[in-house]
Amino acid sequence: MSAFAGHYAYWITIFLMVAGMYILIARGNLLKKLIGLALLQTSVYLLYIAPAKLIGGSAPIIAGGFSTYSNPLPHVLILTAIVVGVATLALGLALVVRIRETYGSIEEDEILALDSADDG
Amino acid sequence: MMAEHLPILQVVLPLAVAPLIVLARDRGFAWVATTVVSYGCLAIAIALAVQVAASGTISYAIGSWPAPWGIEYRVDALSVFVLVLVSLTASLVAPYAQRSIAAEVADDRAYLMYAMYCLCLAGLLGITITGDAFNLFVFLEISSLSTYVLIALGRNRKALVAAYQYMLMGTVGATFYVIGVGLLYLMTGTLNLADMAARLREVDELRPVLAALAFITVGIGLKLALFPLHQWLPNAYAYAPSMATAFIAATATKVSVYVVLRYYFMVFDPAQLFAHLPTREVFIALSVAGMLVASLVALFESDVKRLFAYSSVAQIGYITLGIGLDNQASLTGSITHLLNHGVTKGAIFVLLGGVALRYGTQSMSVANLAGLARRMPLTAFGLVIAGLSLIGIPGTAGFVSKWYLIMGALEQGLWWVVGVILAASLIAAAYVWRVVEVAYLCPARGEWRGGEAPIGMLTAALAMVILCVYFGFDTTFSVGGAREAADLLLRAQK
Amino acid sequence: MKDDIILRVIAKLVMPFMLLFALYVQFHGDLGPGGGFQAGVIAAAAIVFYAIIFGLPAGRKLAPEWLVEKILAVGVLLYAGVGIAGLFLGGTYLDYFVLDADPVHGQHRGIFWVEVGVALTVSGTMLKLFYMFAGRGRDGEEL
Amino acid sequence: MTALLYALLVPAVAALLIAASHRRPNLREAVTLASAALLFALVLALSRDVLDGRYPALVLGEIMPGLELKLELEPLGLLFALVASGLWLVSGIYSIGYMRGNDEAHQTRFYACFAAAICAAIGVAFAGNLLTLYLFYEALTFVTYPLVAHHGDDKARSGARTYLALLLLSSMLFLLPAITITWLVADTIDFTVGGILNGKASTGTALALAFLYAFGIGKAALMPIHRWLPAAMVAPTPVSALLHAVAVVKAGVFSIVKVLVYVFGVELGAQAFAWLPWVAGFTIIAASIVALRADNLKRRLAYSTVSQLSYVVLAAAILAPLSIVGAVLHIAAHAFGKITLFFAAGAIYTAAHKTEVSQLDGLGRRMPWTFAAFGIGALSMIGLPPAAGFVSKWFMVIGALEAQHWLALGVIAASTLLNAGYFVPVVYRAFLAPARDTAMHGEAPWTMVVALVATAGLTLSMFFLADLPLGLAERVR
Repeated sequence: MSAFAGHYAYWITIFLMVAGMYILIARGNLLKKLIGLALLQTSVYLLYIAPAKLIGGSAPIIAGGFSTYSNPLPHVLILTAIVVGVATLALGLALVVRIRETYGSIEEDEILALDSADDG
Repeated sequence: MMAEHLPILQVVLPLAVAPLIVLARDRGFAWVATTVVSYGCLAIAIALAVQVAASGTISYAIGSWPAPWGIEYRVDALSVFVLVLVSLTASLVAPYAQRSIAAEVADDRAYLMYAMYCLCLAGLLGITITGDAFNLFVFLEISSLSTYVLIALGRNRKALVAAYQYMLMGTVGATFYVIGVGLLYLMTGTLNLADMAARLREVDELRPVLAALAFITVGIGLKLALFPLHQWLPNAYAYAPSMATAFIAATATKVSVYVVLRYYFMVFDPAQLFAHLPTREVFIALSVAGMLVASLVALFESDVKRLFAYSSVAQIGYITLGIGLDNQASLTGSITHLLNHGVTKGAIFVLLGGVALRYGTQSMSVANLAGLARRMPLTAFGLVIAGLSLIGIPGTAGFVSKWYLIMGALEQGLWWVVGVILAASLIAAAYVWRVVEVAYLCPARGEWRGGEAPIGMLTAALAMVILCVYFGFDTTFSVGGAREAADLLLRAQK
Repeated sequence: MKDDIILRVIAKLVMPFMLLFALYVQFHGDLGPGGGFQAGVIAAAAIVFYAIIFGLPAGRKLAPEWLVEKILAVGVLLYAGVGIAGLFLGGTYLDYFVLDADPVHGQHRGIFWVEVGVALTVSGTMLKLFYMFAGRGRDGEEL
Repeated sequence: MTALLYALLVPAVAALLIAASHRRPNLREAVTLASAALLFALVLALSRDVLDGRYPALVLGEIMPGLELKLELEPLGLLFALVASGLWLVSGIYSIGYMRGNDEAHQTRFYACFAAAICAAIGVAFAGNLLTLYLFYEALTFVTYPLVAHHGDDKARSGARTYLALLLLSSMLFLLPAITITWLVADTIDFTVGGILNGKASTGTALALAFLYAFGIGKAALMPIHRWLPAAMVAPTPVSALLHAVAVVKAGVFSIVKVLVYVFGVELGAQAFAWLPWVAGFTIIAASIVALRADNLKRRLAYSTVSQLSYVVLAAAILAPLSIVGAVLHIAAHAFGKITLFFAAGAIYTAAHKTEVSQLDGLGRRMPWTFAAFGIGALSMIGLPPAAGFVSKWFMVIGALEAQHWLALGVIAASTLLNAGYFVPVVYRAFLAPARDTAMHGEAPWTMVVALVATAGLTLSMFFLADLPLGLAERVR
């Protein structure tokens, strides 16, 4: 298999990672930044999960008739990572909501303008 | 019977108290519980230090699953040093929290603040004590998430934006870290750090390992505010509630430095990796740039808390410089500076918290401090002493670490680095003196509610100030412990 | 939406099954896919569903916010408690082997209680998040 | 020898007591005087041991592995300590008159910092190694800062800023690296007879270290690091007296002599510091010329200090046995003379509110005691008998002759003329020029007059009774 097709999971991982980072950096909307952050985290899930799958392997629950199992550890890790991701996202959204309430905007440049107006 | 379980109790104690606080929803109880748990953690940390000194590294298998299959908690000379630093700061800040939180955080949310504080403490201690790469990530996120909340609880609305920005950067950092760990896991098939270190030496394909090194460095670099990844820090420190600032400034970045130390010296194989990448040079360059640039920014900053926040960035430069110089003296200096700067900066922010309380304002400009010496003489004097420690005047804690860093640079023959260290100290003298001059020589003005800081706050602050001086004269613990740790790191490197 | 008769009837019918399914997922976690995490989310979803159909005040009456917070805290404490129980029975933290004379049985017992803790925590967290966001109007006043 | 520690603690405790008794000025001043007397007695008691050849030492603790906080009293330090503690007593008496006479603010801070400065100076004098010396040296900078900035107005702040900036700049950029390098090269930083670098440092290293030390010890005010001294003139006069005669500048030249003799040793020092007489000589002449042109009396005295300090450096750098004696003696001689001059300047300011030399016409007849004392101080500065300055200059000249150091001889000769050039007119104007105004005032408050007469007396007596200082100075090697 070619380097591309054989490692398509990695390519997708890299694409998600870069896309997430790009959104995070390039967008001024606080909500869109969070979406970028979520994409970035998703890429990590894929990075862990994809190599754990053995072709032909079954779910790692011992039962008759199976000899190859997929590695369960990455799934557990990623479950934890997902929980962390959810918590981060929830917190981020909560912050955005509160920012919207106090500043009346979720555009970064407008918020910074309001802040410097405070100082001036 | 409990002596052998100290490593886990170190983390579980604050972790379990956080839900108790939520359950009770009572401010008074929350404060008592937080204080008790902080002192408990300190006691455990000291007990662990004694154990480690007596019998060497302690390994604790969670759930009786032996490493490398289960999660291992590992206490050695380095981690115990950081454990003591974190819990010491916590136990000094906790009693101080009562008045500070009462003044700065709405009553119905105060209990939340304490719960988050406990979680943050648990996370930081967990990062330090765990011997498992992924467990470390989880604790990193526990401490980070609670830190974001702590910052967002600040009164100024800018606190929200600061917390948001820190959250973005912190999460990117943590994600990068976990990507690095993922790559290492792919290459070695283990998550136990000690096991990983052994297996990494047998890995032939270096490229993924180099990528992992890069990801982990940048990721943790974000968390430790390594120049130029420090953008989140000034606002986060400036707008967080005083108690949160004091605690975070003294501990959070230090623990991240610890993670770097652990990975660089005890996981990666320097013979393989540092030969391929100019890691040391990069570290030295970034540290030097951070020391100079951040100090200069601090020199022209008008907000006091931001001024000292930038100073933190510069001081972190000292610490990472020691890593880059990579010899016994410089590492001793680095690790000592973790403690010394923690105590110093903790003292400064604790004192500023008292000032904020009495001046009734969150964002203080330097000019507003005019006449501080008349209004709050003890606070002002404490600021001077802590400031001297920040500069690195002999007889204070800051001097000791600076001495070792200079020795380290001299041993490497890097004369210009010595010059930079000293120049940065001079700039520090200039910005500290801006504050001192205003506090002592300018006539008082602006609003003031009268009196010194409340006695509880003042005691905590002065205890830290006294530590600043104490660690300048008696370095048995600070340098002694740091030296042990440095030896450990250098042994592991061989 | 509480005026829509179809939704109301369906909701009342479906809710018990949702909760039951949550329990199934919870207790089947020993044998197949499932566990406290999923169960907690499903249980929380049932309450959220109820609150969406019958309005937030009704939801708050069913599962008040203070209760949600307590559930959350109790869940964490349960988890930690299992770990500490291991300490007192002579093992290490989260050591399930010592929870029963028979180590395999001990594993079952340990994982069971831990999963209960997880379910409580997760459902509590989910509801807390829901209230946090649902409780805010466009201009920040509480609904 | 815990007496060393007591001597260090007396002024430190005094500073605390003074701060504590800020509501009761009389008690506060009593504390100052009592502790000054006690300290002087303690140091005097210690001198017997030193004269007998026993050098008391005390290790206070180990700061870092191998780096101790160590006190050791040797003849040079004893002389400095004697001067500092003795003049603390006198200047304490003087300050009471000055501070009350001028109705100064922040008097408690003044007395407390004064005591702290003496504590730091005693620490410098007793330092048994470079680290201890550095510790107290820096402490001295910081505790004198509030004294310099005493008035708190813009002028005082900017002067104090220059003071602090230059002293810190020099000590951090040069002195600290010098100490670390010494520690790396010699493996010890203890002051040892014969030097510790001898045989360990290469010529290049020694030369580099010599530069670092000479300019790192900014308190010695070698050009171009002398700017802090005139800048510090914004301080009240007793402070100027303290800075320029007793604690600060003396700590500077003391450190230089100490480093020369006990770190480099005579042989290595002679090589490494061969360039120093040139710099010192230039400083002497240049500062004297500036002093000649200065109309402000305190500024004139400040530049005179710069030049006089370089005498000590010059004599020490020649490193001939007798010139070292001269250098050591000059530390004491200049202290007595210069403090008299500053006291007189302060008395003039308090009584007549005059600050410029050109305003002094005829003042001598109204303030005879003050100007008589000023005259004696000036004699000492010029180096004429029967004043202390003559004794030290005598040894310097003999030492320079012995070493055949013609540069030094030339500089001393030229500067003596210049000194006369800027001091004689002051005395001349005061006594012989006709008075310009008719303001009616007499002498300054009596405590001030007593103090300045006492220091003038000391200046004279050091000429007639030079045994003790000479005995100590001859033991320095």
